Amino acid sequence: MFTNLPIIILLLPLLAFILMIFFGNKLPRKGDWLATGMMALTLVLSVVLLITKVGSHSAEVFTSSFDWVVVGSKTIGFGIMIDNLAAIMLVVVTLVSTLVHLFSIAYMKGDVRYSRYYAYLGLFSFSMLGIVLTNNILLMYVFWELVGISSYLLIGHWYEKKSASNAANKAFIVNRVGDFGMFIGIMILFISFSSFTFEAIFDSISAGQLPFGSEGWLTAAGVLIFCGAVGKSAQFPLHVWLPDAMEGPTPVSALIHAATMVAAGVYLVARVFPMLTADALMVIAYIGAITALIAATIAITQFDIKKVLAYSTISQLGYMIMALGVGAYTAGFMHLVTHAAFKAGLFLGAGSVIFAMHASLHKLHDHDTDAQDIRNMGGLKAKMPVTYWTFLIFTLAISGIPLTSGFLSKDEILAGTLAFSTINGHWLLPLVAFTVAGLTAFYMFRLFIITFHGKAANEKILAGVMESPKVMTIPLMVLAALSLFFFYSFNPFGASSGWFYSAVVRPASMVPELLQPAAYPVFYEAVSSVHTIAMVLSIIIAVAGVYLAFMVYQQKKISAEKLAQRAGFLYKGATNKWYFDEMYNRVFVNGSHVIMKALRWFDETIIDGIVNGAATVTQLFASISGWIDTNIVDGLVNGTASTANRAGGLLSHIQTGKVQTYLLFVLFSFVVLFILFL
Amino acid sequence: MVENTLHSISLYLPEIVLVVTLCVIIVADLVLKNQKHASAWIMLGGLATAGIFVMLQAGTVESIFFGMAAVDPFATFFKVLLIFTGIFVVLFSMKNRELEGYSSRMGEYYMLFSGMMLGMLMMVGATNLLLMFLALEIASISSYVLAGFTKRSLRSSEAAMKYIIYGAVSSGVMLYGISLLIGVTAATDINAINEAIAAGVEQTMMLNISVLMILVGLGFKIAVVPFHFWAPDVYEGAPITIAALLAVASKIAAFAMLIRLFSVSFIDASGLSTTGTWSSVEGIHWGLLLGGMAALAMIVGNLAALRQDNIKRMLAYSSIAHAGYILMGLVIMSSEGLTSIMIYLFIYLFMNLGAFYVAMLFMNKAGTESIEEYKGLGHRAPLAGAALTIFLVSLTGLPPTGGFVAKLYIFGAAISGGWIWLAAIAGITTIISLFYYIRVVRNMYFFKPDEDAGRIEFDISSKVILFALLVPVLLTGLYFQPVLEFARNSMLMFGF
Amino acid sequence: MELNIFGIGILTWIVFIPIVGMIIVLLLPDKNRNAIRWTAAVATGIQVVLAGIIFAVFDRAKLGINDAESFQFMEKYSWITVEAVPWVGRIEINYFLGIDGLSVLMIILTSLIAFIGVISSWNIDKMVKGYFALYLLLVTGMMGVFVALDFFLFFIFWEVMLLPMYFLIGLWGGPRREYAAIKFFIYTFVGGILMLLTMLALYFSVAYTDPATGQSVHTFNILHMMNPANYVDGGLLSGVDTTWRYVAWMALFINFAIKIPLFPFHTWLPDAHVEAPTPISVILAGVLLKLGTYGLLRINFPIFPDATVYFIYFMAALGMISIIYGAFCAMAQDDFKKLIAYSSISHMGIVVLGIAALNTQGMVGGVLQMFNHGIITAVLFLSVGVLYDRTKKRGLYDFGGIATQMPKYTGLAMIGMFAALGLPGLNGFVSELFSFLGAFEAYKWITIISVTGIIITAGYILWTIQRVYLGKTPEKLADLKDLTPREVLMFVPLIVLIILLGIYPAPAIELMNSSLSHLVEFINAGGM
Amino acid sequence: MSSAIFEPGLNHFLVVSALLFSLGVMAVLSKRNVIMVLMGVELILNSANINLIAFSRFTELSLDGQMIGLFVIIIAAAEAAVALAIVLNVYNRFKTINLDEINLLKG
Amino acid sequence: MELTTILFYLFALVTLGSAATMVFSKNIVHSAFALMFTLMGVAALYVLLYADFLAATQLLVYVGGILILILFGVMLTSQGYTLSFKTITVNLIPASLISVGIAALLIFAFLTTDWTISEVAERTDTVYDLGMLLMGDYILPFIAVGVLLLIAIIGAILMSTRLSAENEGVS
Repeated sequence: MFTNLPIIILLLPLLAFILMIFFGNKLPRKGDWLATGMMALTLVLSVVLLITKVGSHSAEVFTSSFDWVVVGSKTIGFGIMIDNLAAIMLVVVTLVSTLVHLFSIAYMKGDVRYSRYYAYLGLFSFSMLGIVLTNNILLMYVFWELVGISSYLLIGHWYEKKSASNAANKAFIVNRVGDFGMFIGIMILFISFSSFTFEAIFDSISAGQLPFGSEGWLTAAGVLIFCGAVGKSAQFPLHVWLPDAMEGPTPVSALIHAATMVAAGVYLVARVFPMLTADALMVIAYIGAITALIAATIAITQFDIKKVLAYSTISQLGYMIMALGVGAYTAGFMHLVTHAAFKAGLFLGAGSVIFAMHASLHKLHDHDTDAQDIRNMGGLKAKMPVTYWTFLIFTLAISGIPLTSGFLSKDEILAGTLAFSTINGHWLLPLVAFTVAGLTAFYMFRLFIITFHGKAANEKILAGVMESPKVMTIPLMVLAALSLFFFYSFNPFGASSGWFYSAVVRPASMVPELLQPAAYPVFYEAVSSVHTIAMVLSIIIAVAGVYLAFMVYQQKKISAEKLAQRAGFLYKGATNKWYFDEMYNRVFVNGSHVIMKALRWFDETIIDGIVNGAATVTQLFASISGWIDTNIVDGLVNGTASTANRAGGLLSHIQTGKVQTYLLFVLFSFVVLFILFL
Repeated sequence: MVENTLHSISLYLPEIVLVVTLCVIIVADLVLKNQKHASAWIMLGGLATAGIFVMLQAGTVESIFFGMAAVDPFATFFKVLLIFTGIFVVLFSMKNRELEGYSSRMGEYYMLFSGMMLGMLMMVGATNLLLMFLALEIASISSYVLAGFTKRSLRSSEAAMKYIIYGAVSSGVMLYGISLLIGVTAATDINAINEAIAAGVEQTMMLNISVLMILVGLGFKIAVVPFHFWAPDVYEGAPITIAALLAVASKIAAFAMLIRLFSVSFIDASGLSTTGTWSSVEGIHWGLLLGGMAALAMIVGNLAALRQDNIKRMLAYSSIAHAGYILMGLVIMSSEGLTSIMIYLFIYLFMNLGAFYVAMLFMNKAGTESIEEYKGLGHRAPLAGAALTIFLVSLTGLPPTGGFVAKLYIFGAAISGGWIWLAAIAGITTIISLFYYIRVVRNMYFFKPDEDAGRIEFDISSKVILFALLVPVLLTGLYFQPVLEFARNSMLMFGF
Repeated sequence: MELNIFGIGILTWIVFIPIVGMIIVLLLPDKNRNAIRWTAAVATGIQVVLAGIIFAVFDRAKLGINDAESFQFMEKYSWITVEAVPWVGRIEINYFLGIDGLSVLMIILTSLIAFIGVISSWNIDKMVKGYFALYLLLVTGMMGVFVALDFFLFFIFWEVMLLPMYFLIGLWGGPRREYAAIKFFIYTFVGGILMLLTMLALYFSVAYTDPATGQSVHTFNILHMMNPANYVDGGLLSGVDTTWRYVAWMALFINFAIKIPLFPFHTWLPDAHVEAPTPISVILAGVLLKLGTYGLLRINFPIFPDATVYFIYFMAALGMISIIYGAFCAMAQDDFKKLIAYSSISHMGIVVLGIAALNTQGMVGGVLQMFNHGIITAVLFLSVGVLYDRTKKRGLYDFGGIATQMPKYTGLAMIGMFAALGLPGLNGFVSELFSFLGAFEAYKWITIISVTGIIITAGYILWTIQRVYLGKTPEKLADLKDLTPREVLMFVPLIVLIILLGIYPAPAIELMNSSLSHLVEFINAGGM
Repeated sequence: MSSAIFEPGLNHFLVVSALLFSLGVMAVLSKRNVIMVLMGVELILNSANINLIAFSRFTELSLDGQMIGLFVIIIAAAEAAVALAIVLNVYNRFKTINLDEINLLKG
Repeated sequence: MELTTILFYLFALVTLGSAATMVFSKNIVHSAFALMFTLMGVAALYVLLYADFLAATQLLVYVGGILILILFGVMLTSQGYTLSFKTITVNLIPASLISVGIAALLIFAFLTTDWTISEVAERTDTVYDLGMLLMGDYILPFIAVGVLLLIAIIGAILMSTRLSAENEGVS
């Protein structure tokens, strides 16, 4: 059950990928039914697996592996591992994937590379499931990169656009930077513990082994592995790729850049959680906080519907990371799950809007208006009821309004950070967390209101807008349902009593006692003691944010422009995404350009020059000896005669053609040798 | 005394055959006026007969004519090489267009040729300073005239004149050196000289001076720096067949003489060690002297060759450089070194003659000696082009050609003898040599021939000669054991 | 283990089959081009089959390296023997072939790449006969180096490659072919001279005692050179950690570094690659470069373990510089071929770093990287070749939007690109992983700096993909045709290997694991 | 005593020979005319002969020295004959026998 | 002073003096005649060294043969437009440096060398002894030198005669 089923789940999307890449174009309807069907089958199997696993109410971990390769005396095995975490994640991935497959049937209709698109979706699903299922950090790295490449391929799906291929490159390269750290972390672990499996690594650590015998290296290993998560989950300072990744088709954004792949970083941190030291966790928590704050501020200022969602994704991922950092493990992971549902919903909803806008613009033969700019929308509520209502649910969920799933998870996170700060005084974390909660509610409703309410920016466009077809709205409805509280906990105000909390428990830390966070022993008590305060605070702040958005954008009581002016450089900074792109361009892109140009010059001029220089130097010697010949030797020979006209020539200069000169040399050498011999 | 003389004559048959050949050619020249190649065939017959007699002497170790000359495997080895060279050069001469304008004089050509062969054969066997000098002069005087054989050509005349002046002065100096050596040791036989020196000669300065002066003469013959100046001019001016003869046969004979003279006269017979190295007579530093000359020859020869456009001139400088490599084997003062010299010369014979031969074919057909004008010849004459490439590659010393084996042994001997710096110079100059050898190859292949320039065809006999040169070059590159053993056995005459 | 076919050992067959082919090619009339091509294809095809047989029956457990008994398919015939003379001892050169875990992969690689090279040479029209004759000679040289266990033989095969390569670049190459050819020639020749001198020094320092006769025998046998007991007293290279041994190591190292090519001996490579015709670039990058690292492993390491340990840090540092430097230079190129050439420098740097780790992971990674890089660059050069055949252009900015025009081709080429970038699931990743793992154990910081190379690599590869394959198709490229079946045929085996070895490298690794483990032990024990 | 120094001994002859040799060298090196150069060569050969015969008189060499001297004279004659023939030929071609004007071959 | 001593100095003076005249004379004919006196002086020195046969040979071969040859050479090559017997000196400085150097070095070497002198008694019948040697120990060089002369004659003829008319035009 736990050996074969996961493997089938893993391999089905791969099979879909292979079939689609080779035969996609030859199948009827270009094979979309095949891909979607196989994905749906995977979903069913995953659900079966989840129910069996969680239903068994045991924390048991199933692993099975085989020997991949033997190097020297070390055996490297690959295998799968099923625990509750993985089982839940499986369903999340397959569910969103299936819905996205379904959604795409309409959204991508008529695309030139339709079957290729489905193939890549299959490849992505396979890789993502690989990340979820693996028992082994190396294999995780493998799939990690594979999701990277499928993300690359999908972002660059419309590669004719320069911006799309740029975004694809950026995504991959920025991720590589993170992976670089992760790779080094993996190397540290393998060199120290001779194994890649989580189990073996944790066992070694708990047995008191430290990498290179140093606690610092253990922290370093943790932080380096976390670098992978920083890249993939778009955490500060590597968050810059995600907004650009919106160049991909919107369903892709929903699947990869909102629900699953970007959450893989969180999953990774959750996976390696037992080996993280207190210092590493602190780093993680602060990185998460910074990310959450930065992204939220930027989100306020954006007008591209997908960009707003992208920054909100970054911000929410920051939340999750922060939660893990402070030790609110379950809350962080739960937020991952809930966020997957409502953020995928938001993106698909946005996709639905964009699809409609496109259709309308297409009818108007308008190719200049940006279909994704919310300033071109407005008043869509009437035209697209299903999209509107589902979108509202998603917005409420992300804003953390009670009765939604988002409230449940976010509330726990806030409680966790607050509890954390009460124990060791890192008050910055809850401060950021609550600020971001308010900001989230504000900018999400800003988006929602501008898009759906109010006056249409252009009546003509609005007139052409129609509700999306069923294949698109059904996924929205499913996701909307999943964004409500009861799927996670029957108590709408506390998740801790739900099945989720019992299924996912924070694993025990394996690091030496001294390195464990001081907060752990008393953490849960602290959480329960601050829980109510946190909940109240969070509701107040969320509602305040929503209210403010209403004031500004619905009622127009407060002028958005004035607010922006008041904020001054803060606004300017946020609009320009805090200049991260510019800075990276200056430093890294230009820097590497300078280096590469310099090295190229160096290579072609110096290194090659030295080689060619061997000839030059020979020539130099030649001319020097030629000069000596002409001016000294010949001068000697000819007494007084000027020899300036005898230019050029090497040793051939001695070869004057005059036999007496030759004899002179011979006898001269003879005399010299003679003297030497005396 | 008479018996001794008669016995000696029976061991001197190869040389006598050559004298007879000379005489027969004189007669034939008078009788057979209209036979184009009559003299050549007689010469070939003579050389072949001489060769047979040389072979028959294999293994004999005897001193003949009252110690004047020796018949031993060492001499046999070199005589074989010389006769090979002679035969090839006769064949070249029959093919050479250059000589065709002088058909009425071909009799004289072959007379002098056999005279030169005789001189060289005598050089190889001579063990007496007088006979050495005499043999050297016989070879030299014939070659002076041969270098100027194409006398209508200004260049050829000039070459002959330069050659004889240079040669006369050099042999004069050498003679002076010989006179001093004889004076110091009161002996003319090289073994007696060695005995005298071994018995203790106090006048080491005099000995050194005489060695130096003798080296001037032999250095001239070998064309080694700083006594090489004549070589490029003479090779360029002389008919190509004679240039080939000078570059190969002359050098072989002179090396044989040099080796015999030095390694018999100036080594400390009591200092022979079991490791096969010897030491020179106390006070005479000829090892270092020759080492310096070898290094200079390698450097100067290879560097100067870089600038040459005339292929004969280029080959002249290359032969100077090769003289340097060969000399390295002597410097080491071990039987290893001598063996390697012999192997080198054996292979050098084929590859250098080959290069000269193809140059001659190209001159016959394309009428040029200029490397610049070799452009596209590789396409026009694929076989000859490929052959020249192989010869040049072999001269560079790349496997799987004989040249590689030759270099391998010389370098190996140098390293085993501890002359690392010399080996290093040899290595570096080998790299330099690549530039000018490969330039020829490049010109032949990397340029398209002119549209109207047709394919160059050669007759069967030309091809046969070409293959006769090519096969040993390639064969020795892969399987050189027979040569090695031949050379090694030929060393036995020195008793070590 | 022995395997004879018609009484002749399989290694002799695999080495000399191309020579047979060459002779047939030379005998065929000029006009009959297809017969010439087919002869070459058959000759190299037989090699592939033989390599397959070797792969199948190769005993994975035998050690090789310094132990004559455990070499496989050994053939040893006396070639040149000069009987004992009192002061030198016997002289011996053997025709001595054999393979162990170190060479077996290289043989497979060589035969495969040679075969694919022939297929991609199909459209060479100029002087077909000469081309294939030289090509087959080159193949023999390469194959010979990988199987020779006698230094003399090794050297001969090594140098035999020079001239064909010179002509193949110089006659069939691009506009600056002459410069490139001579540069290649001279570089390699310099190395060859260094190797020759070292070889001779070794020869005179090594003499083993023939158990049968009790004679002392000077030999070129590489295995005997590895045994410290065989060094004669007072030989130039006798002893441990002597200056001369360091000098000898250095001389050999420079020779091999030129072939690899390692910074700063690399500048021949970009020129040679750019000017060489596609199949020759494939051979050059696919096999020839491996000769350098193979030489290090076969000769430098086991013969001079002391000097190896002494210089190893230096070597690792050079590997690191090559990785970073090559990657940056690759990024700076506008010429597709030059870019790949520099990427080769970078990737071969990984090999050097891996083997410099002197532990099993590193070695395995390094050797596997040799194999993988051979396959990957072959694909890359074939990709350039396909475009060059159609457009006669190589500039990166001359292309764009190829993906739309030639989807099949783009798919295959991109797999090669991704493999070069070290994408997991493709073979490049596996070998890089082990190389770095090994290196990290030995040198933390050097490895960390080297790993940044993978970021730069990703940068230039993706940038290249973007410039060449993505974007809108310009007008001038609108009528490009996708791959012909022949072209697909030359890609497919390589792509299949890229993916197979990426997923399951064990068949390749198990071939060499025991040999390389033994080599590591051997070196770390100081060659005892 | 003083007369012993002036008594012509081996050294006296050798000194004469050395001077003759250097005069020959001087002629060879400094004369433009080929025939003068050849005369210089004759001086060198004669100086060597003086050596040989002096050694034959004053050392154990006995008659061998004279013998070699005899051969040298013959060789010198042969060489001179050939040399002059070559010079005549050169004169016919170049219409000059000044050595520094005959240098087609160089470089 | 003994007669031989006086004679030695006289002959040495004649030899060296006329040699110097030969070298430094501006007129080639003068040089040739100076050479004659040198050669005769050398012959006289031979007599002092008890080498009467050689002295005779020297006179016959050198003075009677080589010198005449040289004079012919002078005459044949000094005609035509370069009707001048003047000889011009080149390389004067280096040449004199080298010759002086050689002379100095040689003399220094000779004088510092400790020769082992074993003076022989005055010989009367060197001709007979030489003859015996020629037919005995020196038989091979004797024959060889004959061949040498043959070759020289062939060479000299080849070099000095014109090619036949029909071939002359070929070049």
